[in-house]
Amino acid sequence: MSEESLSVPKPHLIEAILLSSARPVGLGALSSATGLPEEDIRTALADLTQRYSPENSGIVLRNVAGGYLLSTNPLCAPAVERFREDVRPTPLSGAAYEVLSCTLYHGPLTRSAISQLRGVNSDAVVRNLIDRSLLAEVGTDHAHPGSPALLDVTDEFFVAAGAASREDFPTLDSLVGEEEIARVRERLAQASSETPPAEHPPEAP
Amino acid sequence: MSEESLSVPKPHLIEAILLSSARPVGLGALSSATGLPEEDIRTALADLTQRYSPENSGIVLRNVAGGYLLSTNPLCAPAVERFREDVRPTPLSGAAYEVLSCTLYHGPLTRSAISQLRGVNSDAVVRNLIDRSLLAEVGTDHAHPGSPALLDVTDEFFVAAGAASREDFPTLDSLVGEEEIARVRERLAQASSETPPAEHPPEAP
Amino acid sequence: MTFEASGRSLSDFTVELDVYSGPYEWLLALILKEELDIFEVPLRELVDLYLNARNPEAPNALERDTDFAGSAAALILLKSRTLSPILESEAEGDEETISPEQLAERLTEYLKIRRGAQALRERFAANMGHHPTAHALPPRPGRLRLRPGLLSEAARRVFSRRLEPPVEHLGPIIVTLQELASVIHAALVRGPVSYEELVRDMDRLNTAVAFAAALSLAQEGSLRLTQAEPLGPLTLEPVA
Repeated sequence: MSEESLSVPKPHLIEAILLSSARPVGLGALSSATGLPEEDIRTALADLTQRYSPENSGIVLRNVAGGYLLSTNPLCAPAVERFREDVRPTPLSGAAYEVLSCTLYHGPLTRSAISQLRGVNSDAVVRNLIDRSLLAEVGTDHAHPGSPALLDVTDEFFVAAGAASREDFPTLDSLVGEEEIARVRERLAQASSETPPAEHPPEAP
Repeated sequence: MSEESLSVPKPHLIEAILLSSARPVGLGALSSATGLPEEDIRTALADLTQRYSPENSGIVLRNVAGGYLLSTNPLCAPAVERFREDVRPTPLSGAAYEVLSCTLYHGPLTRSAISQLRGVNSDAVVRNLIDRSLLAEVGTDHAHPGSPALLDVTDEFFVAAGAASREDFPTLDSLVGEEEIARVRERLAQASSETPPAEHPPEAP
Repeated sequence: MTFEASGRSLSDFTVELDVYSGPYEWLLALILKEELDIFEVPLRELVDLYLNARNPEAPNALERDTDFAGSAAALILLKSRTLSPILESEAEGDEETISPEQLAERLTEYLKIRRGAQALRERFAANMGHHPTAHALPPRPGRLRLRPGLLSEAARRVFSRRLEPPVEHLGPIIVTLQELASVIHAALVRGPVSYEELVRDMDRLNTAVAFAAALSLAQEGSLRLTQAEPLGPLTLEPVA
């Protein structure tokens, strides 16, 4: 049993995991993440179902698709919808723009090719962009060990950029010199000939 | 007043909205989405702060970056991170914290002002902090030749620091005691009396 | 000149020298700001102090060694540059004169910034375990606007970035400092190294500065240069 599960009340651990998951979480996954036997998880979930019932809370715990999921109480839907209407989308970070531009000009690409192009591990940024529907997995790179997924920009991306297609963006050679383009090609060739590079310098200032 | 706010307890509406936002939500936004006066929102938030306190729940309500945000309780972090198979972002370097400290206490300011305060060129560190969305360009310093960009800390910074606003940090003057300042002066006086005047550029022998 | 390449693993290393006593990092700051004369800093003594304080068992021993070697290399280079003013001809005219009062002022300011940084580090660590809700609603489709200008800017940035550490802004000498750090580190840790071997993959500038640094180190007594015959191979040996 892990250390923290000794001191933290069991339902707390489960609440926290459920908050951090947008998808239903099964008993097995809850048990392995918390280090608690499924029996304990069941008991804790019974507590939580009470706490997060439609009568008691604006957040409800539902048992769906073989797992447990927190979601908003349907009674609160109008307020949530109004909130969604008002809210301004979070602007993208500089790193996110870089990943998008890599994919726009050289996509479809694997995650490791993106990291290779940027020179830093970009997996977290990629995940965020997938969550925001600006990138999507469009296939697999069978030439590579492990057949990693290939990513490309989405229709949502073109809409957000106010563009109809790739042709609407400035060409690569209008942005950087020949020498740079050659270097980038080389890097990409390297990325596809090598096994996925794990040795990227971490992205730390 | 909107329909649902008649039947649904006020804290429930706020809970539901907070569940659906990964960014802190301000009083104004909560008020406009729920149709409730800010006074009521404040009361409801006080209830919720109790309900979602680190002692009572695996989900905590934080007042950060000028708004309210639901997050996992740090005590549950090991279980959450095991579940998400997350790699924690690379920790920031000492240099990065210094740049953030300069910007927090003296910002908005230009890159060269940061470098001047620290005594070393800080451009690379600044770029990384912008990539990590902890710093952002917020304007230009027209008083200076070339109108350099002005940098300031971002909402993400306040969230990462768990601070509601600048007022949440100790003042600069409280960080170093009078005796310490006196000691610096003493050391310098010593150094300048024991060494040939350091004001002159070093001369080659 | 910069010590940016060094981490902050040496934050608890303090030194007691005639000209200065206090945190090593402050000493570096003082020298950088040319507020302490590099000639007044006995580099050899500094190396001895470090070696005495060194704890090879510490979990970050390697990082500390590398940081120290990096900053010591920088100091040596600085000293050698100061010795040969031909390399640096701009040291005249706009040199700022600073009164001890102003100096104290600036250092106090810097100390505050550092304390602020330490406090920030603690706050960030304490808040690290907060993960936000994953149930955020995506904004309505079409609400997000990407700025095409920023996309082009990002493309320019990525595709013209060299994969080496980004040091363009530091000037060519800095590359050398990082190389020097490892050069000196290797010399200190692994025993004798031939100069030819050290500089095999370096360009002319790096080779030249590495040579200057080796000479300077030898002059300091931190290493020995041996050459069996005139124009023969040159070997760098650590001093026992």
